[in-house]
Amino acid sequence: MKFFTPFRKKSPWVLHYNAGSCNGCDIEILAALGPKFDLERFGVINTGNPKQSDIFLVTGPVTYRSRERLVELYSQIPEPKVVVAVGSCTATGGVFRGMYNVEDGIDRYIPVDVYVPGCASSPQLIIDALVKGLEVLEAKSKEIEKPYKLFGAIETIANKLSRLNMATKVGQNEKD
Amino acid sequence: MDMVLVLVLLPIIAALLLGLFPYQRLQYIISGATLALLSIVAFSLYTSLSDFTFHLPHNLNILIIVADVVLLLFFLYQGRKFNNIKVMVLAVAQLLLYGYIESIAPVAGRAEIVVDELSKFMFLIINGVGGVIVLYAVKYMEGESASPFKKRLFVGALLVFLSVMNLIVCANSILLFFFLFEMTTLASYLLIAFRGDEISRENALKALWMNQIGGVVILVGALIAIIGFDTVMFDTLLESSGGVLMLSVALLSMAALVKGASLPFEGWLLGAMVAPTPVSAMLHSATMVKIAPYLILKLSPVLAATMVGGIISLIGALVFVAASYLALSRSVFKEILGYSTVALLGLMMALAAIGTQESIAIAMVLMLFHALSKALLFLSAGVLEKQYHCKNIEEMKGMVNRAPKTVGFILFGFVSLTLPPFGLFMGKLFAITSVASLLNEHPAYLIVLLALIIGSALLVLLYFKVASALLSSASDVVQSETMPISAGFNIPLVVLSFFIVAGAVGYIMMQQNIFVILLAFPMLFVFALPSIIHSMERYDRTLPYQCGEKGSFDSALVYYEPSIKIQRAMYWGFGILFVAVALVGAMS
Amino acid sequence: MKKTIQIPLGSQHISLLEPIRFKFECENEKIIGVDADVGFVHRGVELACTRSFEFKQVGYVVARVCGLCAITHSLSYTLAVEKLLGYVANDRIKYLRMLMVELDRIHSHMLCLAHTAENAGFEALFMQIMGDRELIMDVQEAISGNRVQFDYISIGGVNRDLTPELVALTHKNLGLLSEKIDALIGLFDNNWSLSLKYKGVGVLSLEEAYTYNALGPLARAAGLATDVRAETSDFPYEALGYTMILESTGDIHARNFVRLREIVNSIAMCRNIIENLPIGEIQEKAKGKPNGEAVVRVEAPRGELFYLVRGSGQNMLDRVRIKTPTFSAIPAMMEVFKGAEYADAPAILASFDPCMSCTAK
Amino acid sequence: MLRSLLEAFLNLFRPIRTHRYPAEEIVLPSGYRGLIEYGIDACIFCDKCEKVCPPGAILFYQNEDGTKTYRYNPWLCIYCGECVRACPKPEEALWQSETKQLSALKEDGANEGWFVWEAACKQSREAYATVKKSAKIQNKSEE
Amino acid sequence: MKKIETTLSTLLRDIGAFYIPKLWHFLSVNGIDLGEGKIELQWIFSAYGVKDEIVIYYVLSDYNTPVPSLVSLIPSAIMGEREIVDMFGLTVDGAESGLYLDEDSRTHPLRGES
Amino acid sequence: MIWVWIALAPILGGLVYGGERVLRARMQRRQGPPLLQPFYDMFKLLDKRTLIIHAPHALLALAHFAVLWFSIAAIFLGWNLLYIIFLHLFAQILLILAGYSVRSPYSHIGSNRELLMVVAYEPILILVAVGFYLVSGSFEIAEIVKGENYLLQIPLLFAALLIIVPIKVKKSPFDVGEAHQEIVGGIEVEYSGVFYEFLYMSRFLEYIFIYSFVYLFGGESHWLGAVLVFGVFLLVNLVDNATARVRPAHMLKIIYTVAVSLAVVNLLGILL
Repeated sequence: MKFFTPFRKKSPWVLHYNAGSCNGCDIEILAALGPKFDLERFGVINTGNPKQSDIFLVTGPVTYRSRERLVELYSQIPEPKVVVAVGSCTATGGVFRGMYNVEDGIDRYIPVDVYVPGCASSPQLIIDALVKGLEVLEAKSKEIEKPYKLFGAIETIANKLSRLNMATKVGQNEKD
Repeated sequence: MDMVLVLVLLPIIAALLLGLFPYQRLQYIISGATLALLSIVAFSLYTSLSDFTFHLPHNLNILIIVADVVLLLFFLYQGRKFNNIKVMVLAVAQLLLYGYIESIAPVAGRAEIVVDELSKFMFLIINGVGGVIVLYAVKYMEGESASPFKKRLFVGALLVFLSVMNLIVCANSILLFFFLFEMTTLASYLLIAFRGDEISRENALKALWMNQIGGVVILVGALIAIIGFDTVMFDTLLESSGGVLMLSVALLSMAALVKGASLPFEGWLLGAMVAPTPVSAMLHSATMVKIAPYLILKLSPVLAATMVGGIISLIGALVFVAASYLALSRSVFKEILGYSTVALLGLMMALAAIGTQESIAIAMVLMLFHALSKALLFLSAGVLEKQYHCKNIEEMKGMVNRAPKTVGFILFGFVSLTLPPFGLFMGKLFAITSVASLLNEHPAYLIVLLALIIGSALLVLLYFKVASALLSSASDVVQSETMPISAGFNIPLVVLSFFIVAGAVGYIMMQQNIFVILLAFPMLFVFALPSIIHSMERYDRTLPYQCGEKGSFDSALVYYEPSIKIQRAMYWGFGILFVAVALVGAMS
Repeated sequence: MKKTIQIPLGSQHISLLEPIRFKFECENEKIIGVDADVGFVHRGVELACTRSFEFKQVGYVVARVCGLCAITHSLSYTLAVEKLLGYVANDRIKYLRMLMVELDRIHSHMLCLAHTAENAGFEALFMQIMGDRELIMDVQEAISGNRVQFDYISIGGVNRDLTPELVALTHKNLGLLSEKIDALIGLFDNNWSLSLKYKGVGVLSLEEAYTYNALGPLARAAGLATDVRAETSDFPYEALGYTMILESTGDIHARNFVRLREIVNSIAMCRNIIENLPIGEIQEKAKGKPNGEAVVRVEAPRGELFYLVRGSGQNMLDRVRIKTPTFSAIPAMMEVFKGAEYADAPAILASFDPCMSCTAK
Repeated sequence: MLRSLLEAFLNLFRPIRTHRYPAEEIVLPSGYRGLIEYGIDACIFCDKCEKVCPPGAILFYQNEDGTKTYRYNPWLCIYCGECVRACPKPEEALWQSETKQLSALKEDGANEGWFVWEAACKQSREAYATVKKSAKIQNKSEE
Repeated sequence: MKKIETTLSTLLRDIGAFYIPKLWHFLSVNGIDLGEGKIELQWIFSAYGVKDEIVIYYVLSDYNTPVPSLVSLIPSAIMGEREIVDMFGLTVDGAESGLYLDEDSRTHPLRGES
Repeated sequence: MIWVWIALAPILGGLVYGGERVLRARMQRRQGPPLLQPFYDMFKLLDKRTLIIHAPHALLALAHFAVLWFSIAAIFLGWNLLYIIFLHLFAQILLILAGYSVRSPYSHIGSNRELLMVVAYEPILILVAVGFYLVSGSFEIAEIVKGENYLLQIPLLFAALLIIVPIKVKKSPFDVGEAHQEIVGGIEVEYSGVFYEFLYMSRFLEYIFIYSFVYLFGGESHWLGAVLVFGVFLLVNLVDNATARVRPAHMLKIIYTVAVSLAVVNLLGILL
């Protein structure tokens, strides 16, 4: 509905996942929630729960073990949603690019909307990215967005659209 | 008069018929017809207004005496056979007392049988609920591993038991009451031991000796009544005053405490849960234990506003809290139900002992609805046990997917025990109101009030803890296999549910209270359910949040185990209170 | 009949900054068994240091092992390589390096305190500490040019000098901070709800600390006197007023107090450093290629950080072995969880100040 | 406890600590390690910055005429400043500015585009090397 | 820093003779691949309260020889042992693989030229 | 008129909640969200695609909200206090069942804790009701608001009520049922979109519910009631910002020792 769309911008709830970062960006996200930068004035709540989140803040260059969780969490966020890759290594792999247990950026697995540079990314950059992400969020539709890899079929059982096992087991259905 | 005879004799005839004709179909017909007839008679009795009394023929009295002695000798024999000293000692004590009393008992004064309001009300409970349980028992016993004759004997015994119960609630003579009391003891002893294994026998003996304590105190009470007032009739006793009246009444109410399995005597009732489910339902929740509040109600004109009455209502209220609390640490479904029975019996006795007009009415309402709801729950538990082989609530997790109907009945049972607009909820609500209205005159009832409040909170916790186990399911997209449940199991449950709803509607109509009717409003929600569930189809289904991890995590229930120290203190406390009843009775 | 509840904590959980997966076996809410998976952040830094990067770059790579104690990582690596090169830094470089390490310790400890408070459900305290922490973040940003990853230390010296304005800023902010820390000490000691939540919870006894080789604040809270600053002679800590902080009870409260008092100590040391800063070059040429094997221990905020570097006279190193404090502390952590309440688990976890990206490298 | 209560109450009357960031710019300290900037006029194409960069955020595309094109990915850069320290002509050819980095949207190809560039640069060098080699061989054979 | 060479068979005895929990802090188990199937294993200890006192016991071994576990002596050694199981593919009794690497990811990254 | 108030109850509660978020931010020296933030959240939740676990789970949240609103209506209409408390209990039980009906660890623990909370505050609410009965002679709210001097006659009951207010509004030190850092919100963890909206709004109604109990202590003086509500609101938020979350066991212990004994002492004082 048209009437409700502007309110997406005013209440972005955030889910944070560390997919193998050095936790530099994570403490900066924490600092951004702190009193100096106070993300709550934009209506941000760190819900910690994918089902009630709009913005998925990911840090870290997806390690082999965390990719499945990443996709699982991504698929549990209801649309419309925005993925923000916080930090250089999240966006492109950064200094970890090419290491054996690392997947060079989260956009190998899930569609990323905003790439935030910085090692480590500072609270200001995170706020900038959020503001940018909110514009993306407002423009989005409620269609289902799928991850790229590790993705199982969306089944329909007895007329119910089922997202169970959207992230399939490791090794199956992996394209590359 | 004829109607009472029907109530007493019909079950016996039905039992005989069942014994004679070993056809399955016929059993259903007979038990169904008995149920229908009994409930109709009981209901018409209830609506007929006049009280009436009659004397037993003298020959019958002698027969009863003989039967009584034989019964006590049988107990003695059982004690000897299984080498149980408690049973033997108590049996001998009863024999001696009974012999002495019969030798000095006054020749009949008033009528031995008195049918008053209370008795009619009890008829309603006994025949309505008991009949359904008999119907259920026929189906239940099919799956039991016993000889066909023994099975028929079992159903027959239940029917005979019904007639005993019908008689006990209109017995006016203490000695007749004693005889029937011991008959129920015998019935529970035999039926608990039905399966014949080690645990059954042990629990049966436990039930026997505990109930015999009740017998002893009745006899002592009767002895005192004879010595003090030269009567063995309840009505004469209750009309008299002064002297040792209170002691006699106190002793009789102690018998009620024993029969009502209040702490520290709850052991026998919980042990009885090893018996086949119809036994548990019939004896230990729906009908037999109702003797306890019945007896207190009968005595309530004397008990009201006395020290003895106060202490009994104190015991009842404390039992209400303690049993609810103990139930929280259990995991066997029937045991939990047993504890909640103990708790609610405590509540009924507490209200009955308060003895105001209002509290008596509430106690009676509680009795009726508790019998219905508990029977429903027990029978459903039996279905789960028979069809799905799960006794433990841990095994019942997610049962709603496997046995939706039965779980539906259980949930309905819980709802009827806790939520508006059903009788038990109203009962508790009005109980609080009525106790609160007494506070200004008797501040000591504050303890009862507190116990009531805390106990009902704990009971709610208990029921919904169990309900939670049944309800927990991962997703409705994953279909699980359901097992068809035969009509033999379902019909009794439907009948009981109908009774509950009808009772609730009738009760609300009787109240004439706009608020009570409006309270039923949230229940209307249920009718909108199907269409709303249908509209749920369009939402996406997803899996629970588990921190991104795959696989499922065990989620068990929470247990609140009181420490051994607290439990021991509790038992000692209740033991002392139990003795205190007699002491207070002797003093006043 | 099974009466235990399995509760997952992680890999994504709101109380966690980093992915670690616990699976608690609980009776009611009492934890009776713990299963942990700590390998979510494994990126393969040890291999990359010897295959993909030259020894001069490795200093920046190992800093990205951990964002919180990045400075100690690059410091210990640099020290090890300098040992192999046979180079000894002058006093000014040593002092500047120590200053950054101590500032980093302050901010790391404050973050840990804030996080522990947050996980104990005390949001206001979290906000208070995070607000106070910005003082130290400003100093760090001004000195190094970045808030978290300082990239301050390089082989042969440090990358930036301390200008008089920076000295003034540091002085001012440290002064403000030390008042705030005093107030915090009072708050942590006297708040009734915090004492319910912290005192006697998550106890690591002295015996256990010895058995499980606990280190850092975890060990010092239990009364085990171990601190690399006192056990190595790479830096003149004693001259700058270092004292070892010891508590005895080993619970969350004691760990918080060790951290608070270490902050006080670190502030004093920082002041001493900027007051007594020697004069000298900040960057000297360290020539040659690393050859041989060197071992370095540095006290990171979480305890002892151990580096073993082996080179064979080439641009690429043969082996960089990183042993981080949390890696050693995990067996002790597992032990502490047993018998605690699940309600306390996030607070206990935060009070260990675990660093998973260190652990898994 | 009472102290905390009092503090919380007094906080109501104290000034708030929050910077209204997007509305009011926060002044970055001098020496903030921002974007790496490049001056093509001063560059001597020594490739030192490319070699020392830990993540490989600087690439030079080898043009066929022998010149090189500078490529820089701010979303890969870790802002360590090593390239600037390695540069023979710092402040002219390569310097670290104090401007804040900017976040990118999907269209900017922060990662996917860079994969293309990496491949292209590698290929261009190889192609150039073979061209040179063949030229050398040609030269030799001509001689 | 003191380096003491020992053998795998006498390792437990050697360390047991010298390790006292109250005096020595066990740092880590460390492996260094020397190429050609050879590996140097190190057990590193430091002394509490003494300056610069580090003792390294080291063993020259190969990939196939099972390594004795120190867990009976030092419970916290389990982490280091699990790490070398993962990173070098050695066998240590009582230590499972899977600390860092999944079964289907690349095996034993620190081993030789794998 | 009264029906308008009933219809507006969620909005009223939303304003209280929004005010509380601003107040909390100020107490932590932050700027905080705008006052209307709860409504922005509400509208946004309506705009989300909804994911559910299974139909009964979603439905129970709906039922919880409906019954809760009904109990609020009962308060405004001046019904019997005991009915209202039990209606509210019914609403809570629907919520607890909802939490149990999914096989999710956090939801289960949340439900367990919620049950403990119900067991903790329910007796106090009933005792407060009994206190009102003893003083005013009626359980009907319509009668109770005609009385006066409640604060003088049952001050300790007011104190007991004060202790349980943080439980109802889910504030430190008794926010164990929500406990975001431990169980990620407890029961609400599995809800999303429209159905989370109902739980989110039922929080607003809880504010109305518990603060109307506080308001009753004002008796016939509406000013006193308003002042009391504001005072309690401020105090609860101050305590929220000065305490950590205690364990569920501690909570039960505190309620059952301190609050119950306060209430009982007060009742005995009236009776004797």
